[in-house]
This record gives sequence, C-alpha cells and structure tokens, in this order.
Amino acid sequence: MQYENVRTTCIYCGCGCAINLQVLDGEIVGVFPDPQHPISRGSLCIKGWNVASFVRHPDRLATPLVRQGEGFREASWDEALQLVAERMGAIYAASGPQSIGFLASAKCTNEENYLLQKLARTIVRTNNIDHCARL
Amino acid sequence: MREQICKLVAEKLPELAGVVALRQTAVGTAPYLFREGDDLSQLVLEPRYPLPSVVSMLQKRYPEARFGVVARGCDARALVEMAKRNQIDPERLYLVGFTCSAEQAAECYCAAPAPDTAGWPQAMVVGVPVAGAPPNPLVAQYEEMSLAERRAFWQQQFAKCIKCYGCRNICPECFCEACALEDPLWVEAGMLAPPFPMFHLVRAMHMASRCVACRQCELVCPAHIPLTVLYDLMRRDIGELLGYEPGADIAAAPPLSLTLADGMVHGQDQLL
Amino acid sequence: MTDTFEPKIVAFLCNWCSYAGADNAGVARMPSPANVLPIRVMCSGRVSPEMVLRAFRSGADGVLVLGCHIGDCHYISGNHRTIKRMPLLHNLLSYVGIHPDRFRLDWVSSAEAPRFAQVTQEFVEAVRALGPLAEDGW
Amino acid sequence: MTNSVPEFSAHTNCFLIIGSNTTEAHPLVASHVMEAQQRGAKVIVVDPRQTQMARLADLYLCPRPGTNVAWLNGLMHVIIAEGLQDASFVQERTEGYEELRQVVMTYPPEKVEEISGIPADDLRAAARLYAQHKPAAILYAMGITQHTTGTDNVKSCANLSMLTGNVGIAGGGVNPLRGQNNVQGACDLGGLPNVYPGYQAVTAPEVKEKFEQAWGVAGLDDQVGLTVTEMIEGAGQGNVRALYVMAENPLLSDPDINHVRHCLEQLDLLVVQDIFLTETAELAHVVLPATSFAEKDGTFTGTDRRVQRVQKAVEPLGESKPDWQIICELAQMMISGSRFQVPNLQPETWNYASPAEVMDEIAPVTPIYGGVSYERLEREGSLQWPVPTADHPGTPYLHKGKFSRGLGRFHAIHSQAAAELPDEAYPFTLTTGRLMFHFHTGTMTRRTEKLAQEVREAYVEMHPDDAARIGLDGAERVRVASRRGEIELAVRVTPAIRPGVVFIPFHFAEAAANVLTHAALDPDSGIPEFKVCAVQVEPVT
Repeated sequence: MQYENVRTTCIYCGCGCAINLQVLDGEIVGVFPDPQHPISRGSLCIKGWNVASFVRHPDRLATPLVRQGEGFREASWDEALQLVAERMGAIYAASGPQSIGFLASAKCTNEENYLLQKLARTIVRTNNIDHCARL
Repeated sequence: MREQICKLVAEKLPELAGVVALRQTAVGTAPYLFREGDDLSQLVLEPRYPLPSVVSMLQKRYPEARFGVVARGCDARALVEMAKRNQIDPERLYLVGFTCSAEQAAECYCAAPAPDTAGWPQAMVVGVPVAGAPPNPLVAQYEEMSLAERRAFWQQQFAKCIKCYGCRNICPECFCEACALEDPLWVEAGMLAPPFPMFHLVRAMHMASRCVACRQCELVCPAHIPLTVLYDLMRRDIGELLGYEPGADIAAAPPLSLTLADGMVHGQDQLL
Repeated sequence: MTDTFEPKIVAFLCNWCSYAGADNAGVARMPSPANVLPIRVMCSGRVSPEMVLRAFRSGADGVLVLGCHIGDCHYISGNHRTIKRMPLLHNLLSYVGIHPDRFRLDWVSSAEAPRFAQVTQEFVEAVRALGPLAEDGW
Repeated sequence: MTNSVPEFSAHTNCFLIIGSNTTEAHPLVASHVMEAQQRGAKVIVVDPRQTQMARLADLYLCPRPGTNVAWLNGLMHVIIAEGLQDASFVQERTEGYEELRQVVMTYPPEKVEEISGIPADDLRAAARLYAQHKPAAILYAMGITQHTTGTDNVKSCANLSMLTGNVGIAGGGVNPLRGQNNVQGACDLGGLPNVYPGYQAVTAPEVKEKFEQAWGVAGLDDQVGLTVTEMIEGAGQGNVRALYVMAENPLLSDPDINHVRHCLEQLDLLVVQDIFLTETAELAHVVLPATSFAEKDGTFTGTDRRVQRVQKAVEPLGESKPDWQIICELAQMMISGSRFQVPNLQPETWNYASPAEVMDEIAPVTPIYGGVSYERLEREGSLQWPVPTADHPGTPYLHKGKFSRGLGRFHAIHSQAAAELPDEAYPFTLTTGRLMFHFHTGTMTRRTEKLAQEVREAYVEMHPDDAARIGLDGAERVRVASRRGEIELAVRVTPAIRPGVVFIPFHFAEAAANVLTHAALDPDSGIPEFKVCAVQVEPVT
C-alpha cells in the first residue's frame, strides 16, 4: 500500500502550472493543484484537472509497429529501430544528409529535444530540424 | 505542535495501515500516506489540501484497513459529513486533530478553528483551541444590498468562471460519481460563463446541507470568485430553517433526506 | 410596458393533487390565466431545484410549484422534501438578485379547484408587476 | 515573454491583450490578469472575437483580422500626438524613434478606423489607458503571430512597449503566450533549423566549432536547414525522402492538410514516435511507442522562460519507452551501422543514465541554461533563463537597464494586407484557434471524457447577420469551403464575433480547419497565416 503525490508540470499549454499526480500503488488516481506554485497558485483549469486521464487509455501505443500493406504489424524494439536505422542509412547513402528531416516536439521535454537535434546534427549532419512552434 | 503531532503519529503508526498527512520534500508539499518507518520529519501542517478526500479514497480501496489522518477543524467537520453519506468509515479512522491559530481562523472566518472530537470513536486533539473568528463581513453586508446590487455583484463574479470544476473537484463533500454539473440538462456543455449561472446555483443548492466552510473552493478558484459568501448564506439558512449545522454532530442526520416526522423542521409555517 | 407584459409562468403540478385541481378548475370553467405552462410531475418532491432553475434559464419569468398539502402526500412524505428544499432555493434566488416573488411554493388539493385558479391568478399578477426576468439581466 | 506571469497579478496596471483568447488558451495567466483587475488594473482586449476575456475587459476593440500593424500604429499615433510617450526612455534607451514617428504619424485614428474597423474614439481611449497606467504589459498569442505580417506585428508590439517605457520593468513588457507546454523549450534547445541550443546560429563559424568540440565531431552542417513547412514541401517534391517525427501531428496542425497528406505519402520513410496512432502516424512506415509525460523525467520550459521539472509518476505502459531513451537507442544503432559517416562517434557517448545527465551536457553549451541543473531545480522549484551560471538567480524580466543589443531599436513599419482577402466567391474571413476544453490536435483531450463531453465536435462560429445573409434559416450544419478544400460541420450563431468573420477551432480531425487554411508564410518567421483566409459558407440541408 503506497500513496504519494508526484509533482510535475502540466502539458496542456505554456503556462507551466504545477500538477500533483496522486499515485496509489503505482497507478494515477487523481490530480491536485499545488498551492505553493508561483503561477498556478493552487488552481488549475479543466484540462489540468484531467491531465492524467489519457495515460492508461486503451488506444495508447504499447508496442512498435511496422507497416504491412495498408496496416501495421507489431514488431520488437530491436527490429523497429534496426529498420529505421537501416532505411534512413540507405536514404542517407543514396541522397545525402539533406534528404532527411526531423520534427522535434513542443510536447516533449527539453532533454528530448536536445537529443533529437543532436542526433540530426551529429549523425545525419543536417540542420533539417524544426517543430510546430509556429502552429 | 508539529513535534507533538509527529510523536502521536509515531505512536499510532504500528496499529494503523498508515496516516494521511502532508509531506514536504525538496520539490514541494502534498498529501502522503505515512507508514511505519517513514521519515516523520517530513510531516508538515501547511498548506491546505483536502485530506478527507484522500482518506475516503484509501478507505474505499482498502475496505479492511484502518488509517489515521492529521486534520484541522474543517477537515474534521468534512469527515463528519462524509461519514453520514458513507464516504468514510469513522470506525476505521484515527483522527489526529490540531488547532488552527487565531490568524488562520480570522483569514478563514472560521467559527470553529479546532476539531471537535465528540462522537469520534478514536480521536485526539493537539494544540490549544482559539476562539472562533467573526463571520465574513460580506455576508452581513449582503443584507443591505438591493436585489439589483446583488445581481450586479454576482453577474460580474460569475462572468469570470472558466469552468475548471475546481470548486467541485477540491470539495470533500462532492463525491458523486455522476455530477449534475456535468449533465447538459442542467449546465450547458462547453460554454464559458453562460449568462444564467446554472453551474453556481445548482452547486450552491447541493452544498446547502454539506458545506463545512473549509473554503478550499475559494482558494482553488482561478477566477477568484468569492464562492463561500453564497455557501455561508446557504449554511446560515439551513441552520435557521432546518436547525442543522453541517459538520457539527456526527449523530445528526442530514436534514434534506428526512421526513418532517423525524423532527428536523422547526415548523412548517416558517418555511412557507 | 408592464401593462401589456404577459409573463411566462412554468407551473410544476403534482399528479395527485394540484394537477387534478387544475383539471377540475378547467372542467368547472373557472377563469385561468393563459400564461401558465403546466408541467405534471408525479410528486412535488420530484421537482428538483435544477428543474426550477432551468425553467428560469429557459425564459420563465416566474416558477410555481404546487403539491399536496402536508399530510396528504400520495407517497406519504414526498412533499416533506419539497417543503425543506424549496425555501432554500427561494432564498438562494434572492441572493443572486432574482426577486423572491418570481418563485412560489404552495399546496393545492384535487378538491381545491377555486384555490388553484386563485393561486395561479395571484402569481401571474405578482410576476406581471415585476416585469420580464430578462430585463433583470439574468 | 520578456516578463513573468506572477508579475501580472503583483505589478501590472494595464494589460493590452491582442489575439489571445486568454481565459481559454492560457487560463492560469488569465487568473493573474483577473486578480490584477480586482485591484484596479485596466484591461484592453483586441480580438475579432468577443472572447470571455473581452467581455471582462474595460475596453474591447474588434478589428478586422489582419490589420494589427495599422491599429498599433494608430495607437502610437495617438500616444505621440498627445505627448503620452516616455520621452526619457526613448531618449536614453532606444534608436530609430524619428523614423518610427514619421511612419506612425501617417496613421491617424480616422484612417485606422477605415483600415481596421476600430472606431477612432475607442482607439484613442485605448491609447490613453495603455500609456497612462504604468507598468503596462502587452500579452499576445497567435492572433499576432499567425499572419504573413507576423514579424511586423511583433515588432509593432515592441515599438509600442518601448515608446511608453514599459520594457525592462516588472509588470510590463511584451509577452507572447506560448501555446504548447514546451514550445519555448523546444526552441531553446535547438529544435530549429537555424540555431543550436541557446539560439546560437548554425551559420556562425565559432559556434559551429564550439559544438564540434563539445560533441566530438567534425564537419557539422553550416547551412540553415529546412522548416517544417519546407520539409513537407520537400517531401512532395522528392528532395526530402525520410522524415522522423517525434510527437507532432502535422497532418492536422499544418495549413492546407490535403496537400500535407499528398506530400507525406511521397516519402520513402516516415517514422513517427508518439503515444497514440495520430493522423500522421497512420501514414508512417514505422511507429515507435513513446511514454506520456507521467511516465518519464525531464524538464519543460514555460512561456515565461521558466524551466521546471517533469517527474515520472508511474511505469511506462506496455513496451513504450521515454522519447529520450528511444532517441539514444536509435542513435547507437545508427552509429554502429555502417551507413552514416561518423568516424569519430562512439555509441557509448549516447549512454545517458537519465535526463539529468542530458541536462548536465546541455548547460555548458547553452549559455542561457548555463546554471540549470536538476539539483537546483529541486531546491529552487524553477529557474527562469537566462541563468548563465550556477550561482545566477535567473531572470524574471528581460532588458532591465539595457537591451541585449545595447539600444532598443524601433522598427518603422507600414501596414500590409493579408495574403488572401475575402472576395465575391469566398466572402468570409476564416480565423482559427483553440477551445478551453481541447489541446492542439485533440489526440489526448478528445480521449479524456471529462473534456470530450464538453465539446464533442467541430463547429463554426458565425455572426447572426452573416447567418441571415447565407440563408441559414435554422439549419444546424454548414459546408465551409476555401480554394483548398471543404469541410462540413455544425454552426453556432453568436453575436460575439465580428460580422464577416467565421471561426473554427482546429482540434477536430473529422472537420479539420486546416483543410481550409493556406500555407502563405511570414517571410521572416515562416509562420503560416492561420488567422486569415477567405472562405464561403453555405447551409447543409
């Protein structure tokens, strides 16, 4: 039996509100605002209050998928990543670094954006990296 | 006071599944279930969180377990109303009460800043109770306001509502699985601050016999709507009309669910 | 303006007493205001505050709830609920600036056709005097 | 943002809110604005829709979409004509005032009324409110930026703020409200084609050298790369053959999505890394399951440059992995494979134990994040960049005492029309935006019942006069068409929108607003003109 609150940051706009995720025995059971946070000050909007509802949604992707005809088949991580590395490598070899593009993400963390641009710039040697900042 | 509470919690923990209280860590303070062996130096009393709701959830998830809770006066009152509505089981709860300071009482317009342990199977209060603070002056001023002034006041306030449902979510007395506020029959879906304030009037009615004046709804409101003025008025009415004070007496049944024969009404002349 | 103003009234009538009273008033050809939209409910205790509020939101200028006299409830104690919660709603309306005379709770038995006519007539006049709710800004 | 959100409730005495549906799109910023209002701060809202914020405002101006520069110039005209500018600030801290003055003096309120539809007296009132209640903050969102003149609009906001000496003070400034949780961070950390982390230009030789050293590689690309829109265009033309998409959904978020779909279908390799099978992922060759925010550690940077922790609460679902881990594993495979020319790179350099280690690598190469560490974030809660060193406290507001370039530069700018104006065939102006209850492409919020039940389907907002004009006659659905496509959706008739303008939220795939929008871009920022395009509307019977 374990109940705690994990403090994190809301994902539903740029305000940067604090979110306490109530975790009971390894599952999220609710959300509390944080009264001591300088921006959200103990409040949230309806999106913030419900920020964790999709985390265990049945539609969540739980395994890598590889295209098969019109649909997908499940694949192992090794197979999927190998396939990406291999095919991207082939395109790189045939058409050069500028034929590959990367979309970073305004929804992912700073560290993840850093790593993706580092991958694009150091391994593929392209500056073709952008995200939907403008959208 | 904190030390005293920690000592008491440490003593009780071996016979409990855990104690619900606030834990302060480097990243912040939030509700936590302290279990035997946990670092009680992290147990703190501020800020405010709806700990009774956490107790309710834990008791429902673990129907055999006994828990403790570190509660201030309003938390204890909330637990009383929850017990009457089968949201918590007082037999499986050890109440570690503590008193609020006079300043805190004044800030909350709190009439009863110490937990009342009468009727609780197992309870203990730490701290010296201070006198109740005077009520919100806005409630008294209200009597002086004309209907037009009242209307203007609330129209301006309700126009700010961003429909976060925070007042409901934070309220220890709002536990219905299906909520009237989410029923498009009563409250327009997807509209921000519709002209007729169904949301707030329906909620005020529902709070009438339940609101224990913990004031969490007002603290949580991003639009700073003085919701408790309305709830204070409703609480006053339920006292005057039906002789009921929410949170005061664990043995008193909620008035709106009783018949007249159960003696909950002062006299029907007064009502009509 | 108020001379020509015809208020819209929603009346929630209990099936066993007030609705029958209204029916009898009709059979007896008693004058009855055309402004009243009757809604039959099985018991006045079934009328939730939400229903009254929704009537106002939907454009009613006044809302009337009529039930059996205390002691006569077909369901023994259904109207005990009515008598407890409607006064609270009555006060709440006034707290947000809706005139208390726009809402009335009363008892009309099936044998009281004249009383039905009288209560509705009085209520229509009272609301007519207040003018449209929309003019109050709600 | 030049300033911080908490300053709004604490210091700001006047808000000029432009093209921001604040209570819906940034509710907790609105909370600070509403608190300021309670202590007497003034609020001016400028928007073609009378949003909730507009209804709460002291003054509401309703311009024609796409006329921001004109009315901002008009506002400055009034300020200068009535001597309300901050002369000493202009004198000491700015340059280019005379050029600005000459341009804005050609925008008298009456002329601005003709262009923008804002009554001249309202414009005067707004100018006085803004100039006479210091500190005054400008808040804007996509209503300023998503125009072909987006950069001009932003510069005009800066002009106005400097003219009145509202830059470099607590509670003032020019404050873009960023729409997505970490759009600030994605920009800060180099998720852009022209800059490395910390806005260091890829074209600057000394920067390139610095990163070559830090990353242990030679020959980094020194040309500016392609933007999203250019990559997609490139895919359509065959120049871009592989696209790797991390948690983005361009098939719903980008303009003219029929065209986007066509382009993406030409790719030899489309990889999508996401938590749901988005519209874009459905086209992919490989889909990689990532974790949600609740299942990983990291940091986000909020709209007021505030770096804050994301903390793992629960274990990843199924086989899903945090994005950072996926990237690292892929990088190692790419390096170990023989296809890429990476002689100096070792797979081991991609062995990060945690995001904290990544941050430790970020800080030394990213001056604005120089003092950021997880240890400090835990202790201090948040840090606002620039925070150059470990003992620097962070920067609540920018440009205090001095601009980074020295003197603040005024930009004298003339008004220009939007790229596509309404005409006889397409008589309405379409503007797009967000709702309170949904986020971006709806991937998460439409799967959250408490949000979905508030608004289940797309709709178009339209003024009653326009509804009468198209003969809506009680019909509940309409067909909206532009030169690029058409959609069918519900209609909501409301007086809270400017006649001639229709609004569609872009969250809904089955009636996607971006089927209609067009890809005309701001020449400097590359932002599409989502806020203005021409459409026709007809009832569906």
